[in-house]
Amino acid sequence: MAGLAVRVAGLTLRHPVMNASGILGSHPEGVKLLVDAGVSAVVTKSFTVEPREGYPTPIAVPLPYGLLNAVGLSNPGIDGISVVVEEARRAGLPVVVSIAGSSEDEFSRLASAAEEAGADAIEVNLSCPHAKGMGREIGIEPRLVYSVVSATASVTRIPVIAKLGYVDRLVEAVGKALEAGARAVTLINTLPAMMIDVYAMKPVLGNLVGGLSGPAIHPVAVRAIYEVYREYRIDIIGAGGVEDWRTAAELVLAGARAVQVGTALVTRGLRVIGEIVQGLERYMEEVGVESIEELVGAAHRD
Amino acid sequence: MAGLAVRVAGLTLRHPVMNASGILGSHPEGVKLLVDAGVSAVVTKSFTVEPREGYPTPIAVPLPYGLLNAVGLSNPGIDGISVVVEEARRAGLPVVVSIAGSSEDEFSRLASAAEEAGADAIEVNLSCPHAKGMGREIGIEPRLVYSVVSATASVTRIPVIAKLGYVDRLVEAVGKALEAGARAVTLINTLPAMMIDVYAMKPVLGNLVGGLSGPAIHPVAVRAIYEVYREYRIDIIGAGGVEDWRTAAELVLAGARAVQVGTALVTRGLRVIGEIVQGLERYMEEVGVESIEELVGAAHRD
Amino acid sequence: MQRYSYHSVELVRILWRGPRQVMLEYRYLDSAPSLSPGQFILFWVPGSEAIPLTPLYSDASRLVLLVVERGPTTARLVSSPPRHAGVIAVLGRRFTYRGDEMVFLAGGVGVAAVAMAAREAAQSGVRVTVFYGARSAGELAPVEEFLGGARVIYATDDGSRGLRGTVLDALHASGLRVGDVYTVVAGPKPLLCRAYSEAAEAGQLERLALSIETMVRCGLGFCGSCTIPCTGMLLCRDGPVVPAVRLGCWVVRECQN
Amino acid sequence: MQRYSYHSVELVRILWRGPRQVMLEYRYLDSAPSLSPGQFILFWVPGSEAIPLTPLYSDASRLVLLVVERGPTTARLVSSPPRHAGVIAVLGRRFTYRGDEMVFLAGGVGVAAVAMAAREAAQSGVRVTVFYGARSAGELAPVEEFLGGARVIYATDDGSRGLRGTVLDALHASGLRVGDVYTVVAGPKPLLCRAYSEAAEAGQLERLALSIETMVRCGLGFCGSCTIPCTGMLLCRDGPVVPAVRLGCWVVRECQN
Repeated sequence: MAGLAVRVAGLTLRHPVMNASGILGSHPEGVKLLVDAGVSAVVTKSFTVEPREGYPTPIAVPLPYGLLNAVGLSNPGIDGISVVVEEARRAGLPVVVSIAGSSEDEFSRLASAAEEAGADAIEVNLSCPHAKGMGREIGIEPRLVYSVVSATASVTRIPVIAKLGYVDRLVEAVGKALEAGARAVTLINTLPAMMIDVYAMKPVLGNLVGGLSGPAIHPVAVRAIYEVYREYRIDIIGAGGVEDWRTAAELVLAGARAVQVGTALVTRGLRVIGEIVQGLERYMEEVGVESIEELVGAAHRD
Repeated sequence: MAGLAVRVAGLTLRHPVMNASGILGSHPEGVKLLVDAGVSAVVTKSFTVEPREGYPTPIAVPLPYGLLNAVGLSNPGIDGISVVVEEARRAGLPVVVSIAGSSEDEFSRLASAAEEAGADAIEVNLSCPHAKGMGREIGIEPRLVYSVVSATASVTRIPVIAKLGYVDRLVEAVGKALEAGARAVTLINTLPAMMIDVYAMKPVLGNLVGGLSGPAIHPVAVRAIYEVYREYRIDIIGAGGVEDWRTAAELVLAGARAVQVGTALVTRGLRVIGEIVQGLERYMEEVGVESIEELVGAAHRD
Repeated sequence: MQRYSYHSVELVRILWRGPRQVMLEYRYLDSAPSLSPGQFILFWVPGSEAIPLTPLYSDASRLVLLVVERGPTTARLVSSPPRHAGVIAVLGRRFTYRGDEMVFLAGGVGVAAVAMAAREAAQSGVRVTVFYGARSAGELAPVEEFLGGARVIYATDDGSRGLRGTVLDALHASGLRVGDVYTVVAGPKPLLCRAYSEAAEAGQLERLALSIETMVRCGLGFCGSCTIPCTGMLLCRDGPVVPAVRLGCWVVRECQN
Repeated sequence: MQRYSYHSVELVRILWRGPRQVMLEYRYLDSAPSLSPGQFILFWVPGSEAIPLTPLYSDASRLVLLVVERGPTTARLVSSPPRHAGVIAVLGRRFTYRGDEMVFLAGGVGVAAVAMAAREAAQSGVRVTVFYGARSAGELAPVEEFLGGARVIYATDDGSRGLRGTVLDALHASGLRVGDVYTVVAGPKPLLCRAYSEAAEAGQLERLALSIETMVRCGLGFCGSCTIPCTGMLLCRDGPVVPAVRLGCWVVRECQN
């Protein structure tokens, strides 16, 4: 599987497929399932400083083309980071700790705790609202992206990955993240969405509104990665509706060096990781490349 | 069908289902097909001042959950408005003329031409780029939304409808549109997207990137309408993945007084209008309301 | 194809009311999920939350639920079942047993957790006995029609119906110990613990399965809230009916022996 | 279920080359569309555009195309067919004829527009004759294997193969006039116009269909670019094979009589 080995965001991965934050990465048991599923790195649930129960149920609604969720950043808080990191390190896998703060200070604290716990990289969740921001997510404001990433990168030596949704000024936000010290970006997070049951005549999610993930958002993810890679030849981790080798390859061709699988782990099961890896191997043979790195951003060539 | 009659944006419609801009509304032949399909109003293709050929093919790619398109605003130009409007008026249907300019002046000219031609309302396409703007669409910048809608509304007495995509500052943009004289808003336009063929290793669209429509974007449309209606009790026309009575009703419950059908006219055929209308009638009987207006925004009630 | 789906449902009738319990019949308004025995749903009460429930019965037209009041959402369901609700399905792992004989020990609302399994086993030719217990006769829900012809033996704490005692007492009174034949137990934790203990002492853990309860939030296997303590299992993926041989650690933690 | 779909294809081989023509065989890399006679595809040449083509043949494994150089994209296809390409399908309206006998008049690349229809009719028991004409023998593509056993009569302008003359001359030489039996005509506009004229004079328009050509951009029926002048029809919805009885206005506009 040497051909699938890839370096991204300072991590050395035996293949490019990891889980997306929010899928099974909040407790050791879940991490073990991810390890057994064959991910090349473990991405944790987003940790906040204080423990969070999360939003009232329903927190996830299956749709024909994806998943609608409003989990509410349920997590055990900053003290829960180490036991999750340990489980991943025990399995010999790189671990990316996702952090979500409502202020720069919180991001700094979480970053330090993640580094102390032994994280190999930090993924900054910019899709949560900022206490002093004016938008639904930090990523909307490039200057907030700068200050949050800076607060994270300035207190730690491990690589910082900025995770963004498809915001209006995405390329600008990525530029700010890079200026502030980000080593890479993850694109994209969920799209703002909701569902109303027409008989009950009410929103189904406990939080009323939430995020859409899965196949429905894949074409948006492709474009986000393509547009950012066109502007910056940086390390991109692609996420958004990856469910098989083809959707994974599409993100790589757009410019991603690695991909995250979220919804498909839920709807298709844990075996999807192995299926994607095997499919990518066959694909690489068919198209005649020895290393997947030769394919990164290939769609940009004439 | 009295129960389905609705007033929106100054239009009196016998039922709430019309076509979305871009579907069949650029030539008299297409308008006739829309009329025969039973739409309650005809929405034209977006007219620009100069005729536009549009982007190179492929201009539309069918996906499992929707349509990816980059037509490039192909249209016969300002002189093509009247023959399209006449065809709709001949059929006795209200006609909404969609206009797309790259400057305020162009919007004003198009608005006047539309009014002169006998349009009943104008839909301002804010998802095209502005000559002096800095974003991929006018809608990204609330102040540009204001100036463009103002340029449109100030030269015409017929209702002006502002059509927006799901931009970061959507509620703010709607507020600006209203301040500038918009009578209603249409939510939402397509989502930015693209597709790369993994064998050809190239973007499929001639324009490389395009807009995603259809079922994939429906949950995003529901949220857009819900969030705007929560803030402003205004006339909203809902668009985004409407393909049957349930998806139409969902937008109404979120706050829309009427809906537009785009992709489904392509993927399911012209009969979809009648199916939605009949389905809504049955639904209203089942839930025991006499007028669809009783359901507008019902999801906001406790 | 799709593992998970959402379904709108409408109340057809209230089948039965007991003290702090209700049996409800809903119908699916569009498509219906295809539940196998052992599997469960998240039932969304608009205006309240979504709670995990194993249906007494579910097919293309009917959804029958037995609900006991345990918190605000179940209290709402019991006092004032909503006309319209939502179902997220299909959650959990299918449970199948195809030996000659099996027994179910169902304490209280635990009978809902095992009814479809009992029915399917009985209809497949397994000799099935369901021991169903509650505090008194008034709290025994009329579940027989959903058990597929299985034999039902009642037990009540106060003796007002069937044997005076627990379902475990009733099992013993019938001449059996836990693990003599394949046994599935659902109900309050002390019952699960005692059953485990009995099977363990007889060296018959492989003939026992317990219906576990945890908090359930997403129901789809990604949020981790339903982790069955100490086992590495997620209830919404691997349960709720879990073979006893996998529950040693859980028992040590959860049962005061 | 889905009316339209996108398919990746890979070049298998070049079957034949003629002057400014090529016959190509592609295979579908994932799923294949299900084309009926009369229907067409948009064929995307990466780096160039997507052009409308009626396949000579299309099934789950093979896609056979006859391409004539008419613009930059077809020139690219003819000179250097891409190893990988894309197909948008299924466009247009199915054409079926089930009488006893029918003829096809195919001028030049028009033979591609009618091959699948001829094949399907012949295999369904209709007595089919295909009159296939070109300027000279070298420009006649080897299409017989795709015509399902239909009788083929050739015509060349220079007489280098078959009758010296047009396919219309060949029809007459065989003793028939347009409209004596059901006739489908595909090829240059003058051929369509003459055929229409002949059928009209004989009062046999209902026994004639013409394969129309327009610009095609979206192919899916919403952009309006493929409007067949004067008829109210969209080629990608209603064509390309259109009954002559609907083409009266079109003929008046497009044919100089």
